[in-house]
Amino acid sequence: MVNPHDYATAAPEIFLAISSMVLLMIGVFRGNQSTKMLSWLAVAAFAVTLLLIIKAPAESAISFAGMYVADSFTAFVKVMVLIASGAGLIMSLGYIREEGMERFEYPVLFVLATLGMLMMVSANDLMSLYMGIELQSLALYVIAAFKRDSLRSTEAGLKYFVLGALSSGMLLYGCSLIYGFTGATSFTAIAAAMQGQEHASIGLIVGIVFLCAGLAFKVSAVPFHMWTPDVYEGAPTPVTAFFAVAPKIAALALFMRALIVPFVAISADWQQIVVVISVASMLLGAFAAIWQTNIKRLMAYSSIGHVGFALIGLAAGSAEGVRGVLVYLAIYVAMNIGTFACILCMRRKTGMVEDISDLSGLSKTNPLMALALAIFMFSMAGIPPLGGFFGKFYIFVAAVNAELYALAVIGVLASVVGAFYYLRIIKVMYFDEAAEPFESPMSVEMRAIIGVCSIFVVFFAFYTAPFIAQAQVAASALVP
Amino acid sequence: MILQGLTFYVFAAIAVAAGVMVVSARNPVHSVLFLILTFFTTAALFVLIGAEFLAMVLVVVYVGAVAVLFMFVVMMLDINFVEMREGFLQYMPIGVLVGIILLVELLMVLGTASMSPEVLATGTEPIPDIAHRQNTAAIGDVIYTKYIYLFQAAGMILLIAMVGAIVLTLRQRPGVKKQNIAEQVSRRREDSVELKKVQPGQGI
Amino acid sequence: MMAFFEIGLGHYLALAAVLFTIGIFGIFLNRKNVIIILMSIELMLLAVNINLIAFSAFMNDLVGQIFALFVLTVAAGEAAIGLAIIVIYFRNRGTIEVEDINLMKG
Amino acid sequence: MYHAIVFLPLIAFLIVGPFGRVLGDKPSQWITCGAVITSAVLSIVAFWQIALGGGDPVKVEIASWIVSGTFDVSWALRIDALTAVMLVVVNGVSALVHVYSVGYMSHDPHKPRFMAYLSLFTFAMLMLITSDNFLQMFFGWEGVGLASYLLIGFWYHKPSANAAAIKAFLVNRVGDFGFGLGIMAIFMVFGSLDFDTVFAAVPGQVGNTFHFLNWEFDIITTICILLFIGAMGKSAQVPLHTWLPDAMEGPTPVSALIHAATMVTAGVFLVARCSPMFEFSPTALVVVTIVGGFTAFFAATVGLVQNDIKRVIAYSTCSQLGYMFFALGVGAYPVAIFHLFTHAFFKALLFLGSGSVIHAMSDEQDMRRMGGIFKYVPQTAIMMWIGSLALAGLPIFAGFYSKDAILESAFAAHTGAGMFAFYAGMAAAVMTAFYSWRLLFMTFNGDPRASQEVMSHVHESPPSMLIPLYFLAAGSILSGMLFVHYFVGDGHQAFWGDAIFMGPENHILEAMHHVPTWVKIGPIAAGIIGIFVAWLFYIKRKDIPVNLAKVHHEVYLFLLNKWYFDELYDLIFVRPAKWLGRILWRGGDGRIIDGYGPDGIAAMVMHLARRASALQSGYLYHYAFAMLIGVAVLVTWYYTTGGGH
Amino acid sequence: MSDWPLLSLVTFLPLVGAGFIFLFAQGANELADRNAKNVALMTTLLTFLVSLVIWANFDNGTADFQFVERFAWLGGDIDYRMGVDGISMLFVVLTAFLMPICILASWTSITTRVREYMIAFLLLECMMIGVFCALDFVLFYLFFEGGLIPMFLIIGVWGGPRRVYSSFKFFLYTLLGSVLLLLALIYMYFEAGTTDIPTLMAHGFTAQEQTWLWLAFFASFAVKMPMWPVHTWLPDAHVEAPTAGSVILAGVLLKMGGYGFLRFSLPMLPLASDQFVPLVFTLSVVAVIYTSLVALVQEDMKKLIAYSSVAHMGFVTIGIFTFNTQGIEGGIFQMLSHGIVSAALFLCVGVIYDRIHSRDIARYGGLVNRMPIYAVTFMIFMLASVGLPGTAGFVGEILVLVGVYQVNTWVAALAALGVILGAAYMLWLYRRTVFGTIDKDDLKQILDMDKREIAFFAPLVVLAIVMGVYPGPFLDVMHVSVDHLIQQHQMAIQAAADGAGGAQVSAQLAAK
Repeated sequence: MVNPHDYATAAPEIFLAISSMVLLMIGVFRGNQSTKMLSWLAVAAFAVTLLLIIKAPAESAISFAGMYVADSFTAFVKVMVLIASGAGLIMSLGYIREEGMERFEYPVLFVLATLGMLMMVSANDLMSLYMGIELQSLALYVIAAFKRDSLRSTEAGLKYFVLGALSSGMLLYGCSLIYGFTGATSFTAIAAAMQGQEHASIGLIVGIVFLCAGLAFKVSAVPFHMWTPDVYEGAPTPVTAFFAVAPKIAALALFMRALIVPFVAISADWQQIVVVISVASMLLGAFAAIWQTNIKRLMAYSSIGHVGFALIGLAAGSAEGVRGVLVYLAIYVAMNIGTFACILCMRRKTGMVEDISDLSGLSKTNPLMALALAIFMFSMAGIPPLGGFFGKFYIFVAAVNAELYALAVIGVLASVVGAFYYLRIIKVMYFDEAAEPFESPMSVEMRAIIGVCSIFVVFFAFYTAPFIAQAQVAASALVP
Repeated sequence: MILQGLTFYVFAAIAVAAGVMVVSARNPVHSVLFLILTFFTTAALFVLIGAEFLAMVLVVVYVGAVAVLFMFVVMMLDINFVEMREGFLQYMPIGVLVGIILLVELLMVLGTASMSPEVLATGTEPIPDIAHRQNTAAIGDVIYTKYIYLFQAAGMILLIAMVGAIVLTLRQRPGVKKQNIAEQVSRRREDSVELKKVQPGQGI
Repeated sequence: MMAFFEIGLGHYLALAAVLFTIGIFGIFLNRKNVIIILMSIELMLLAVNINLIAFSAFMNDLVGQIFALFVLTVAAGEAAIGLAIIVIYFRNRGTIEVEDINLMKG
Repeated sequence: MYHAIVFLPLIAFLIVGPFGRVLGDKPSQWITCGAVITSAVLSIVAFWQIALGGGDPVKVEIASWIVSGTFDVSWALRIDALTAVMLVVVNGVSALVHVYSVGYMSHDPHKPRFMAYLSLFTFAMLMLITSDNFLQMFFGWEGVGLASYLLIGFWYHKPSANAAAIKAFLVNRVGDFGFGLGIMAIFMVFGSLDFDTVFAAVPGQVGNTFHFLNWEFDIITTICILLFIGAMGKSAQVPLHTWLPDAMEGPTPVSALIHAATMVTAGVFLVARCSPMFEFSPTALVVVTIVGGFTAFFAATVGLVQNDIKRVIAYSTCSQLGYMFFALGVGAYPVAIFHLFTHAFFKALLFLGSGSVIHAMSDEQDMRRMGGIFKYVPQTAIMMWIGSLALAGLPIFAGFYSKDAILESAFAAHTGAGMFAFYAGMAAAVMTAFYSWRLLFMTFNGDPRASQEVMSHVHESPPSMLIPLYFLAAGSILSGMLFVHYFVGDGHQAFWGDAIFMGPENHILEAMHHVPTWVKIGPIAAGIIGIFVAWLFYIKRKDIPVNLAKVHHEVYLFLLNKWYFDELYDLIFVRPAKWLGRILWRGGDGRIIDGYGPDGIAAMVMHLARRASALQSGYLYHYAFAMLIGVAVLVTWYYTTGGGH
Repeated sequence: MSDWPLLSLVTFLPLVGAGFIFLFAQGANELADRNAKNVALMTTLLTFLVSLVIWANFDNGTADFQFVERFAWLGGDIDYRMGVDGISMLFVVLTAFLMPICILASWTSITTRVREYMIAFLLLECMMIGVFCALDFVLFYLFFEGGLIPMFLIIGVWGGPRRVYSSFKFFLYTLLGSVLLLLALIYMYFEAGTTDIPTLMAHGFTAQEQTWLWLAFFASFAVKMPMWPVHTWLPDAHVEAPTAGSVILAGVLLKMGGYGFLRFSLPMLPLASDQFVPLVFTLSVVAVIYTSLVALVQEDMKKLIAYSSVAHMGFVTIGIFTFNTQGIEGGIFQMLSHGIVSAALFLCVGVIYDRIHSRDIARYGGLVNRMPIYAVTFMIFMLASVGLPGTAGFVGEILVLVGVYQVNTWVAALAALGVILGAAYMLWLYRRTVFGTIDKDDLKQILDMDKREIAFFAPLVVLAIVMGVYPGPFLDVMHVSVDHLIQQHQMAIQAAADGAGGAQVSAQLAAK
């Protein structure tokens, strides 16, 4: 019943799954000393997977009886996910060694989580959606609590787990209702069932609400965001960095597909949900971050805000909206990886520090790092000509074209409030007196990551066009 | 017909009551036991509706494994049974209110849940006649073929569960000697044998 | 009277809704013990399974049952991970009272 | 030649201004004096050619200035009879003052700067009088204002001088405000600022109205009054006169040049220049008459009681300017210019003479500390007598011709305003004579009231100061009788040419010869009465003024404090402006705009931010509850709205 | 010559300099600092030369955009387009002219982080010139907003004691305005399908659209101008910014608002511009009088000049919204002259600030005794600021007043009142600082301007006077473009009045 060609379409996932098991075996036999090697092997596996994705044929393919889809949209997103995961893993190297959590399961779990994300991205069925999410989430729960002797880390894992399980329950409940009211689980089949319907029945809408609640949790959109600050703060920093990017991309991609593909006919109905959580996320992300002193926590709120912006694109529901989200996410990835790489360099002799005030006078003690961080902050605030601006620009283009003016206005106002706390970090680095310098020199891979990310962000204006074109292709795969 | 209905009501009532007890029992051990009861009654309902295989899985997997695991952890962690603290009732009314609103709304959904013919027609995987093909067999027919993708994914999930549970809880105690195969295999002569020139008359 | 005993889809869905709500109540009204929360989640998943199976039966569609089967599988794995996390948390904190899981806030 | 007249002073300024300190005192003085004297000589030539010789008006285009759409203004020189007269006055007096300054400022460390300023002033004044359009006139207008500001504040270490300089500039700005609005109105109505174009178009606009500040106004009247406001500022007419007495803080040559002979007469010149416009607006002329008449009277009253020698002369100037204005107001433009002409000589003489006195008295200006120095400075005293006689308008002196003519023309106008001006002028004539001789008597006669030390230093001025006095004295005596024929007599048609326009109905120059005899001798009588009273008060019965001041203390104080104009302005303009500024700054900007704007919003954002982070309680059940609420709200939303449809 | 991408060159040349400093002037020693300064000076001078070349090759006879460059950029008809016309060209020159002066003015007063300072300034120059060259709305926005970053750092890093508050206020205030502009921009893109500025000018939005778009534009440009009541960031920013920062802020950044009105509001939204004239006039008049009164009581020199800037910018907005030649040309000229004059005034403050480290007016007095050259220089700019005829300040003011007089005499009269007040506070300032006797001990040792200071003041003095006496070369550049702008504006209004949907528009116009 399953045709061999199906396996070919899923080659990246299959490769990654096998890699994960191979890595696990190596780890089991070589012990914890092999963690570093395993990490690099995992990165290599990501790279190969990435190649497989790029080399795959461009046309859409739905396989495994409608469970799995591969098209240019999934390819675009998966590339981002893999880069984010790879960067996250590389950034972890130094940290896990220093913090005594160098265990070989760490890279393996990274790979498994990434596998889950790829599944999420490629999900074309409520069941594969659920399985993908769980595959990812279970791995993430463990990674969040990976520093098992740290109270904060375990508390983060616990909170993440409990709320994640609750959200899974909600999501499933929604899935069951959708299944019951449309008679199908495959997005394609649901879309066919919805064909010609102007409005959904109330039961289906309740199902969609629950589904959205579950997905909103994964992207940490308000009011399903509550776990985010605590988990970001508590989890080991490289894990937080990883959390802030890869799962978010995957979940947002899934969010888009799960709403747009099956329910395109009733987009007016679900649009309201997205608008509400988008507005709430933007506002909360902007406001709640202001008083934060812990930079990881601040980044949590920042990511909530960013998700709010990205959701504007989803609310638009158009190809432009999806394109906007993709562009936004790509820049978001670069900014966040860069920022977290900087945060990971905030190390003194006494250990890691994560207070914003620890950055005082960084521009004197470490001008290049300060410069990079300033670039990321300005970019996050959406100041041109940095990349962050283009993300926001394309999002707002979509919003205006979809005539979501109020949403756009709230969005820009929230971005101004948000600019405040980004500026505050710059202020601390540039205007304040120098504090004790961080340990130097930074490791080569950190410098490389920071350098690449800042170059990407700074010079985004120069290669925007091909990038946009690619995102356009990807978006049109989702919204014909 | 009546028997069927009666059975449903009885089991459903027990399931709900047991569910309430799960969340309200003071002793976590009791909670686990009530959870098991809920599973059992639900399994019965599954049988009633014709999903025999799932009923069995529920009993075997949930009662047999998950609930026991719960019990095990509850016992192991040796939690003292605390009384409800101050402030518990503070948010109670609004919490209950919101919950009840949600419940009412969910129940209202049921009113619309009459199956329209179109929806019935869209079923992708019709259940074969029970006389013709057993429920278990019917599931078996598709799960390794059509749903192989999900099946494999489920395998990965269980793998993660396993790896995760181990990596979190397994501790190497310093005092305990363990066999390290990798170390044994990689043992080389230089590591263990040291040649020393012994000067005559001095000893080592 | 006969209608009362006529068990339809709605009955199952109602049961599922009640169980689901009980599960939710269990999560946010619980102040005692994280394990209870885990059990509440199990209740919710059970409700979902009831939904799926009821739909499956009344639509005469096997997909629902298969979905439920996977839900069961995943739920088991989830429980394992959850309990593992609770165990290590307990090791660090010496308690799993919900009120005490409050190191990070603001 | 005309370029040279106007630009020689500028060149002198540009050389001496920046490089004066490098050049040294003497070269600076030589350069500036040389330039201005050359210019003066050339002016006389021009006067000879154009005014006396009846030559055609000359126009010299220099360059375009501001071009914007139809707004096209050039730098251009226009020399007609009126300009020629002014050229003689300005360059003549200026040259004399330049020379005088060499002596007067001999002890000052900043001689080059002073000379440069004088040259700058001369240039600006020349730009004003030779302008061919309103904007260039405005340039000169403000330029002389600037030079006046610089020169009043020349002794920058004196706070009072600085204050006076600012005051002069600001009060003039108020006038310029009107002038500026007038210029704009002219442009709007006529589409041009060139004199010829505008004046040619004036008859076409008579009786038309336009929208100004939401009311309909007669165009010509409005423009004229606006221009006149400018003239009031520059020529120190009530109520914009307050700066002139204070301007005496500057060095005395400045007072002579700027605040007596030339700059302050710019207003008169402006009105005369715009006679083609004023002639069509009887209303505006009435305003001019009344303001002029009132100022003549008012300034004379204040002059009665002032003790500062220069202030007395300053008020006298103010008063004389009033005369000129009401002459203009009754349509006797040539008469006004004639008085301007003669006044320039005798007033400059008086100022320079008083400067000589001050110089002699070691920079003492208070007449109460002078007295009895006639024998020490006889030449100066004689010059002062000549000037005063001319001022009082006694026969054969220049003032006699012009002042008489003014009063006669005012009477001859036979209008209400004219009669008012006439009587005010007569009263002022009495007072003028009185305070002039009061000044002379207090300064030169009686017992010395200065300290021994000062008295021991009293000495006659050097030749560089005296020679200009002689020239001016000659002018004070001769300018009247020599030129009366040309200015206001039968020769006036040929003399003025088209420079001054008098409507076909305007026969004032004719009519003034036919006034009753008492009107003709009135001014002389007034002068004699005034002199007599002064003699009585300050030579014969010195107790009378003291008693008068005691008995009519309020009146005395009222006059001494210049009718309380300064206090009034302080009360209604200066203080409220500062008060308002403070309110707007602290209250408006600080409390309201910032308080409710950026700072207020920031505080609100901060407050909300606290609330928002407080939501994050750290408790799992709160988090779960939030999720539940989210779902419940969304579901309820769909139930209540039916999904928005 | 004109085939060269001169505009890109002039825009990005500073960036090259900045990159050069960033890469090569490494190390924290004095040598690196000096090199950075030299490179910055060279770069800015070179940029200025290029801008002069542009001016030399500029054709005064056409209203078309000149030196146009176009490359594909973002796709979707958002391209990299550069071009200048008579309205924008002089601003490019102005910016390039002020920059070397700023660098020189910072030569000794900036002692910390010199390299970063120079880089920030060069970045800022790039952004500012870009604003005036951009012919694509998105590109414009990029430069418009991008300038915030270096300016924020300049105020924040090298500023005074309250620099944090000021820099944040500056940044967030202007950002708040600008984001609404961004939305308007996007809407226009959505409607017109392009962000090409000339195309947008010809697009013709409906009356209702124009109203909203105009308000969004206004939010941005009014803050940038700044107009009352959104001006309060300016005094704070000026007071705290280092001297050169103030110079640029007053000299160029404020002009962006006015330029925005001219480039966008007027031609693209003629109906709304017409409709909102009362609003603009009211705010401008209030600005002129209000801020003049406030300036009267300031104790801080920079604050006083900052408030005077607000008043002067009030003239600019008045002029722009007269829609006649004199008004608009006056507005532009006023911006140029203000760019010279107020920049020079801030430099004047900087000169004594460098010596005494105080901006308190009461702290000074009698400077003329020790600093005659300074006193003269200061006087010239003070007078130019007052709008004395024959100085740069006069031409703009009189043209604006002449222009507005034809439209609304009340506005003209009230604005002219501001001129009186302007004289009051400037003379008062001058008197308190320069005149009088020296009674503070440290002032007795104060030194007059040195050669470097004279060097950068000299061109400013010359310009301030030349622009007043012979403004022809500057005005000639504008004529054709301004006429074109006015024609377009009138045609648009006419078309709206004639058009089928224009019934209510014409009724509105008739009612006025």
